[in-house]
Amino acid sequence: MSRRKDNYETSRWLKFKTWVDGETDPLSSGMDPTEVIPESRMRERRKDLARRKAYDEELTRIAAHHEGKTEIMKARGIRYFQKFYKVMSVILCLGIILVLLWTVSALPVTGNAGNPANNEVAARYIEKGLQETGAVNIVTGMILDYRAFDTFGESCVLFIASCCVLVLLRLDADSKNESIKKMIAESDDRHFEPKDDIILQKCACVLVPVIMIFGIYIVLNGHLSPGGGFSGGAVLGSGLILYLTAYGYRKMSRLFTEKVYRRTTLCALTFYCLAKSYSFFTGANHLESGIPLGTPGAILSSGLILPLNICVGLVVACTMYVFYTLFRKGGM
Amino acid sequence: MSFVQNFPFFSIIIAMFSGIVSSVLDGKKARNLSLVMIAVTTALSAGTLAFCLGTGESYTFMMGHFPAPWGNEIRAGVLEGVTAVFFGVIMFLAVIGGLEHTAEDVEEKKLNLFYIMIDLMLSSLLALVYTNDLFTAYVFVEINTIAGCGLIMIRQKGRSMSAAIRYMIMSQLGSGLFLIGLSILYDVTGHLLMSPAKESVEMLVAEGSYRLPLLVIMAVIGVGLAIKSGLYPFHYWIPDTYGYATPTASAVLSGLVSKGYIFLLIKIFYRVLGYENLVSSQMANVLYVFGIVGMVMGSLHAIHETDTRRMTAYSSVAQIGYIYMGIGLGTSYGMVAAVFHIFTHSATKALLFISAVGLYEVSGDKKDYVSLRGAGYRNPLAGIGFTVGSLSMVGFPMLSGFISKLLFATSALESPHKMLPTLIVLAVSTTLNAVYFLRLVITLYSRRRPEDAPIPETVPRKSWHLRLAILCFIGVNLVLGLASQPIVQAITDGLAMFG
Amino acid sequence: MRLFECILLLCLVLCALSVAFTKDLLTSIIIFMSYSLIMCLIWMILQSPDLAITEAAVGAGVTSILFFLTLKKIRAIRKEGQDEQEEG
Amino acid sequence: MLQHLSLNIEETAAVILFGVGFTILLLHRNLIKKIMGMNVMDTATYLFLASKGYITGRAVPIVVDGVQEVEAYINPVPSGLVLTGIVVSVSTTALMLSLTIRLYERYHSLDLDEILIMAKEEEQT
Repeated sequence: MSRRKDNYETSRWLKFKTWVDGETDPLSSGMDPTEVIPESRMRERRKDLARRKAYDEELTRIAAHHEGKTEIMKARGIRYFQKFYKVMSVILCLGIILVLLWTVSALPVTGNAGNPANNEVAARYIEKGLQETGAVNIVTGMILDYRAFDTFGESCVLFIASCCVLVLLRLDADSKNESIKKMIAESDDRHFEPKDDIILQKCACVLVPVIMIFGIYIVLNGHLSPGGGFSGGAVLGSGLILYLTAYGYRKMSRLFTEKVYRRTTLCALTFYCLAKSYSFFTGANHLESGIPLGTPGAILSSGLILPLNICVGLVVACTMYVFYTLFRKGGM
Repeated sequence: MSFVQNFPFFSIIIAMFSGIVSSVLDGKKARNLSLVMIAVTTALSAGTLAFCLGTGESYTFMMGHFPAPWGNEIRAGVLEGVTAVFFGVIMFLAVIGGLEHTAEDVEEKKLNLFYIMIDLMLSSLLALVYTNDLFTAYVFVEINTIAGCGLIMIRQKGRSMSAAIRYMIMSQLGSGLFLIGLSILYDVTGHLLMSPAKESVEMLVAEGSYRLPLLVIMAVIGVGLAIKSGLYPFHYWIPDTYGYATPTASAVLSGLVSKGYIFLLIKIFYRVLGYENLVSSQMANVLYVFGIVGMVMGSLHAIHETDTRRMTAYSSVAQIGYIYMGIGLGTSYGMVAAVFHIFTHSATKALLFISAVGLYEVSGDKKDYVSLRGAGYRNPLAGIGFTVGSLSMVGFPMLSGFISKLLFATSALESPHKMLPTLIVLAVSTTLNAVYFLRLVITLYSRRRPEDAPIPETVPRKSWHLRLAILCFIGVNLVLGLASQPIVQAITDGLAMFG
Repeated sequence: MRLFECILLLCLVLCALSVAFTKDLLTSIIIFMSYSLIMCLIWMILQSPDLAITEAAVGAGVTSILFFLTLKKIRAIRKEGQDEQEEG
Repeated sequence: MLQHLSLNIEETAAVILFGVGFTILLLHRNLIKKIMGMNVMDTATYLFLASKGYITGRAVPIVVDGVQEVEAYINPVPSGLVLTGIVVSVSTTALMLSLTIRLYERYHSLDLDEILIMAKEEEQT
């Protein structure tokens, strides 16, 4: 017995367990000297706990002071409630899973060609998609032509989400309000990371052009090969983010400012909106749209799909980059 | 195809487009654009309504070059037209009524973002009303949710931000359930458009196959949208959300957003799953029970509240309970009553939130009963507005609430099993409503006592916007109360077109 | 191929559960990232390369970056709070 | 039932993931975990949807060599829907994360219950 106990101190299981519990960090060998020294980490944790405890006591004290016993009961109630939470969560999880599993057992088998989902709708997309939309990639043809209204709604979702993030995180750089100035100073977290890191810069030097070209390729070939505006835009956005982390805001601001962002998004979304409105309008009123579809397989083909992909790509790339800068320092 | 038939499509696109353009405008221009846009879309919806009333039937509109099972579609009929006009009017008045407060609560440079959210909110509401495609509905539900979250947290106060994240969490739970219901539905029917999906559902029901999945679909979609609209056991986010947002946002959220989801739910029940299947599978009874519990519990919570805005929010929970009770009655009369109550509630609740603003202004921005004592004398018009709203909620004759209660009662008589509980609960709930609303109204018109804390002297704002909005809201309430016959007729016709 | 898919799906469930149970946020973000990558492989097996590309770029890329940034922000705020406490 | 589930392993996994994600989103106290749970739930739904389009032995829906028989390709509809869904979920994730940052700045806590209590107290003082 005692031997086993001795071993347990150094066993892999304990290490694994402490790692899972978040008490130690397996990567603690000096990647980030300020962050992961276990001592400081533990201190931080203890302080956090102490703060929380103090807060709890404070809460009870205030409660006792103001309202007497009922508030203490309430605080105690919250604690009971949290225990109740754990039990509830397991029950709820199992309940949902069981009900849905029961449902799944009554659903048609995956991969069967005779399933109700594989009906005339999919058949028409496959059989006539190439002639009707001009896109070799049937999925792209479907989302940008047959079901374009959904996709337009989707880019609006992205647009409005970026507006909401702007509301929350944007800090006005030329504001005269002192508190906002302080917030700007606080939110600049660049001094937590190495400046002008030579390894990062050299890597970025090689990688950024490749990433950008890959992104542009995905966007432009959206109708010919897997991909399209959204995935390509995300790749482009991550290229921009890499450039920014390597070279800093000053270099980036030569290329990309808030004005550029606003104008790009506005132009792309406006074009998207107008183009799709035109095609909806002509479609519903049974008019000829007069947009040539070109030879399938060529890069300049499939009517509006290519310009729309470019628009979506631009919007997505800008939005992703803007998310990053807003999260980092609340502005561009 | 006549040109008028394009109007629903135009109204959605115009709303979206003005949202997109607003991103480069400054606050004032964005505001004006938004107001113009709401007026134009309301006019377009009115045109659609007139057209549908003229021809007496509904029509579908292809979004693109491909017909029904392949491309997207929207659909317009009498009920859609009425709802769209109504939503437009309420939105316009809510924006007008809260103009000053919006300008105060929102940072100046972010004002245009607020109006972007209003624009996109309206476009998504219109799309939810007109849509004939389930996946389009999902996408626009998401736009609606995100815009709603934006409207709540634009005030940037701690309480409103914690309310926003709570709202977001609950809404995401709802969307997740809705989407998985949609996936199962797609799996068993193979269609996403409502009309072909309904055909397949009918076929499946006739064959008796996939009975369990259909039941789960109903449950999951129903629960998902019920969470989003705040039915009783899922109502925890409502008081914070409505209580701490800026007035326009409170009015829009309580009056329109939750109603948009309920409208979508009714549409899905009628146009996809089949209302008679809902009734035969007992799901209607479940909704009925939840509705009844919500009616009583919401009112009880409201009586406990001392903060009047939270009280109004809790009364929303009770009113949502009314609507679900109407859906759960299982008769077409019950459904007419539920749809009419949607209109009643959104007009009345928006009136209450907007006129309450006028009362808080003259009470030093305090929201408890003591501070509001005598506020009805200090700001007479807001006092009258609030009184009218309260009386309407209680069910005073001539006002809209009376008509909807009457409709609920008469429709309860049609269904023998549910007659007694419905009538009892209606009576109990009306009494409870009267307790808390009339208490507040009496407080508003009682003399201040000498021991009350003095009110900080505030210069009463000469805002004609607020007055105009309150007057118009009172007008809408009276119209709903006095000229209810054509509206009820239109709802009945519209529901018949759904089938 | 079927076996491989089964293993991947099992890994997916394990990842989701460990996201729920790990205490350290950084660890759980990394696990979440691997969840996205596994999802990407599954979509490749399900013959949807469009989804695979999007998931790799968005789920494993952008979403994870946003999570990391949030964590970083939170640590920066926490550190500032500590400095103030030590000074005071 | 079990045999049927073993034929439907994708759906089975998706449903389990959905349950796990739903529970994390509803009942975990840490906000960042909640957001991850939301993502897990969303991707689970997408997995469910995408597996509906899969047909054994058929290829990616990209027209190769002019072959346009239905028997050659899988169902393209679910892929398109999922593509739309992924965008929605990344947007909501970004929004919720930014809300989390703002709330942490104000209350120095990631625990939603604590945040709500503190917000209530802040309002009262």
